[in-house]
Amino acid sequence: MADLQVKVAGVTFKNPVIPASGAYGFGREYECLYPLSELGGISCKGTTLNGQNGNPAPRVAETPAGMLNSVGLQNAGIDHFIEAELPYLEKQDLVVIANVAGHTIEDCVEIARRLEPTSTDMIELNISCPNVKQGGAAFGTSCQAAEEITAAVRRATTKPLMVKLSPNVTSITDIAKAVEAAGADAVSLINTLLGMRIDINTRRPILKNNVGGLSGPAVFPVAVRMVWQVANAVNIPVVGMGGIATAKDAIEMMMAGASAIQMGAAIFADPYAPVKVVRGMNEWCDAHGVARIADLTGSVQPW
Amino acid sequence: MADLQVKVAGVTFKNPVIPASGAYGFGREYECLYPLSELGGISCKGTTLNGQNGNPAPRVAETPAGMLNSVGLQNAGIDHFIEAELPYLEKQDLVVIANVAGHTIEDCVEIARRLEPTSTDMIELNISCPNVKQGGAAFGTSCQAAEEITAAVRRATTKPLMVKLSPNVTSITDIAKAVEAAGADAVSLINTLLGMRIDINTRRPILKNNVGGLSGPAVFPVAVRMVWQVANAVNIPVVGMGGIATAKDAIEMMMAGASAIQMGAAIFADPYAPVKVVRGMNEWCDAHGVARIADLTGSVQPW
Amino acid sequence: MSYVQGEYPLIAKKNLAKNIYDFTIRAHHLAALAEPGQFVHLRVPGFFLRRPISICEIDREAGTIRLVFEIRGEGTEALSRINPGELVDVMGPLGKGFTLLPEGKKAIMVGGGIGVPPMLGVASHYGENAKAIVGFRNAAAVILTDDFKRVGTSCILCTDDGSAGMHGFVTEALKQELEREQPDLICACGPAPMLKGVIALADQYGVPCEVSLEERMGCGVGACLVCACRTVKDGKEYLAHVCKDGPVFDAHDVIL
Amino acid sequence: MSYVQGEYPLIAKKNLAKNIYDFTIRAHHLAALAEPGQFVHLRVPGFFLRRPISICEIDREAGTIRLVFEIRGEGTEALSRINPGELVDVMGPLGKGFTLLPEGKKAIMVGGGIGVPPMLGVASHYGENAKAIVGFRNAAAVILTDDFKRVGTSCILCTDDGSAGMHGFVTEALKQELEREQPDLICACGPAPMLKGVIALADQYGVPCEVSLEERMGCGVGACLVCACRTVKDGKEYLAHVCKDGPVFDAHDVIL
Repeated sequence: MADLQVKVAGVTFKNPVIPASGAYGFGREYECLYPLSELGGISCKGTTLNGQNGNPAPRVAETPAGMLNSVGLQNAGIDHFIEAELPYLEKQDLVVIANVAGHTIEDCVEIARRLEPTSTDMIELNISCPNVKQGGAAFGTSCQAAEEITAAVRRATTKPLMVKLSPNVTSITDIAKAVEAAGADAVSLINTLLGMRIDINTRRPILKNNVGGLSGPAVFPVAVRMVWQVANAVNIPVVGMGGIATAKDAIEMMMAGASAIQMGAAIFADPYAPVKVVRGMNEWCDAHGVARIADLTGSVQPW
Repeated sequence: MADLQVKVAGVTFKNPVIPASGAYGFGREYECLYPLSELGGISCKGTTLNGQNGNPAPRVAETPAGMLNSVGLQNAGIDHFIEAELPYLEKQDLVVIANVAGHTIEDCVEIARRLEPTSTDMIELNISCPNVKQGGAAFGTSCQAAEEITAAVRRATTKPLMVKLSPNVTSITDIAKAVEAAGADAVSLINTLLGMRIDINTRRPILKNNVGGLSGPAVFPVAVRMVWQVANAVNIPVVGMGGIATAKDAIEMMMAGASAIQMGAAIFADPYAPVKVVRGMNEWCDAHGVARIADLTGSVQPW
Repeated sequence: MSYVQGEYPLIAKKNLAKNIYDFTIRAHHLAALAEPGQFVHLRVPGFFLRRPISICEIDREAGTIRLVFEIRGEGTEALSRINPGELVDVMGPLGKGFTLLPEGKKAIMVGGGIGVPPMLGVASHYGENAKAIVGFRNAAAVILTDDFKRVGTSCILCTDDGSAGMHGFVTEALKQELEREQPDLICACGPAPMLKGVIALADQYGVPCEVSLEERMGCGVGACLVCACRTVKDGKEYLAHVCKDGPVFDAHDVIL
Repeated sequence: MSYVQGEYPLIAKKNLAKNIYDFTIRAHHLAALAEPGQFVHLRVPGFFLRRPISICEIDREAGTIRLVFEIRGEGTEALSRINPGELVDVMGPLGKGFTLLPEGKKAIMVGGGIGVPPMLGVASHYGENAKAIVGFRNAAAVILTDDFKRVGTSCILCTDDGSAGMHGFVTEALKQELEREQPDLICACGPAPMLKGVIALADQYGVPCEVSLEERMGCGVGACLVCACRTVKDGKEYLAHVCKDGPVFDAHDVIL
């Protein structure tokens, strides 16, 4: 039994596996399969200040080895999160990461303020949602905007602050450095790649939003590359995600530079995927003489 | 039998299917399976001024529904292309597109000059190769650099000039508009997405170049999105590529805005893929009452 | 919320009509949990997303569920190629089924096309106290009419072209039935125009009505929120989710 | 350059040793074109890239080829699960094989591990005028020694741990043979250190030598240029391609 514990921005996770924001709700839908305490943490569904309905359906399209979604941050608002979801999650013995997705800097600051007195372990600031017009990815594709919003939320919270980055940029390392300079304690990446599918019979985009975010195994090599680049460019920890489906994928992502990993789309294919990854990582470590899984982080030796 | 003919930048292709640069050599390797004249055109292997060996092996890694390559523009130089390959291609009854991949603006200009008196039908200027350090993608990720190199080559050639764009940018429409303003007659997209895979047993990147370009069905939704965005942003034709494997994919790409399509990685899985796509597109048009395949271009109706 | 996920054997397979397949899967625990109107979420090798398929019949004693589905694309085509003896990756039962009224209450089941299969499981709850009104394009597309009779439910068959049963839509047959006698509940599944017609008639005759909806789905359990459908909640429009809040909704709550 | 691509039936399958599988595929035209040392490129359902597998034996009369391969990853693992009667998507024959000298000439085949199978096809050309020197990790990994005898070629078996045959590397056995008698050609396939040793001995004894290389491959026909290997051409280093310029190279041309 390897030591699976990892630390990200001062927060200890019992293992490196975290369901990603938007893919796992608040965990309730999976508790009949396994206790949430088997996971290292949970990144909760992205929360705006007042809640919103999101985009019209269809909001999902299948792609080769992946999927597009255009949910558009449907959520019940930060107060509902604090009153209705957090008390449940507090009892589950895993790290609770609140995902903050305001439309304006002011919204994000206010959400962070409301989270400040709560038991939330960590804030993940989403500056990369491709599916909302205001805010979302707009913050994540400019260094200056990314720095401003990060600095503002930084001032509003004493909680560990992780910023979730968009891959739809020319240089993700520049964005990562900007949010590091603005006081982020960690970065998480990658959010989804912007994509589109068309129903050739109706000649209509499958998604009512026309475009949506690509996730699933298809994007894994892009995610590994970006995590590797960012981990080599910043001094704060990186939480890696994007197409992880197996324990081997998770190990590859950690070797690229991730201190912990998030899983999203893979859970739709297999609801047990996160716990299988925890077990598989442990077995792999045992078989390969790795005593502490944290030692895998950034252990790739480039040519 | 539908009318499969399409026109791109004044050049008539008997059908919209073109093997992509780097995936098909100069066609010789497939002539024992079918005559090259079944294809609309061929985008030849990228050619530098003096030729080069490219990157060390391994240069390929498998990914979910795709592959990474890091060939790095191995080629025998422009003179060899003109003397040894072009005479063969001239006889094959398909549109011959020379792919120009210089390390400097001066190189690209010189290559274009040497192509000027030849039978080459069209020039595809590659400003997006992710696998070479000098030049390559460096030109393709800055509007100014893209505009400069396009303008310089434009002055050096009277041939139809198509510029091949990188998807590894924040705004591909801005790059497209820049090359249009500089005199490009068409754009082709997408080149590969930069990715990485690691062998977790050796803890080494699988590619000796560490990173490489992702292609194959995995990237198809990203390509469709970018073609749709670019086709709506510029007034020059778009040649679409990125993960096309079937006739339905090709039709989807045309509906998104492509006037013709290129195929790359799919040919490695099935060497007959390009001719199957030609036949499949014809059958689909017949089954759906489409008399002229060119009418599909940009026919998607967004919501 | 209680469901299972695992690989279960396909023990029987039939081709009921062109592109319509009938699977019987042995999954004791799943069958014990399932209620009519719920669905299962199937993984098809080579495809990333699961496919939601409504449950047609539940045999708790035999520990089996019956699924009748249509080939609509490459995923369901691949699903149809699975053979008896092979395993199918099933998640379920999922979602909310139809209300099952106490013994003696009467119900009408209305199904259109591939919306007919889920009505069979509900009909078997009511037996002879139910009446099924089922519609298909033409005689060649007709399925399951004998099965309704087997569970004791009389069945009015309609076809769009009149090649079998009544010539016309199920709504016409429903109107005739409602004129004659009003049941305690109408349950419906089918294309949106049919559901709209059914709901209008239910309103007109003051009969409670439940409809089963469909939408492109992700997780199947209410976590990913992709399968949104427009509903009314406390007088305000609310995007509910077919997989968890449905697939069966009170007719008054849905905006079609 | 002449090859075919199609789906051909797997007509026999054996498990020769742990993770080593033996496929016989019926593909008349392909078998008619194939030469020892060439390879085929197999598509495995669920995997994007084809897998290159060297041809072990060719039976032109029966119209079959024999492939002996090792499970190295998920792709070859999936390949090994294909059963007799099923079809395999094969492209081939591809690449350049070994030089086949005229009757009466003598050759030594040197194979290490999964480098042994391609040597069998070459050996069968020379029959008793060939000698095979084959090396494996241990007795459990030994394959094909009886097959060399069947084609008339005597076989010297070496194992790294001495659990079968000679204790030691194939290069030691080769040295002893070359001391005794020098053949007209040495043909070798195996890991790079083994090939280096064989080439050094061939040079020392002045015997022409050909080696078969491997590299991660893309198209398999020389179009995509991914499978580069370092060679010398006109005195200058040149990146040749295993799929088209090889897999068999003159030992003097390769840089290992």
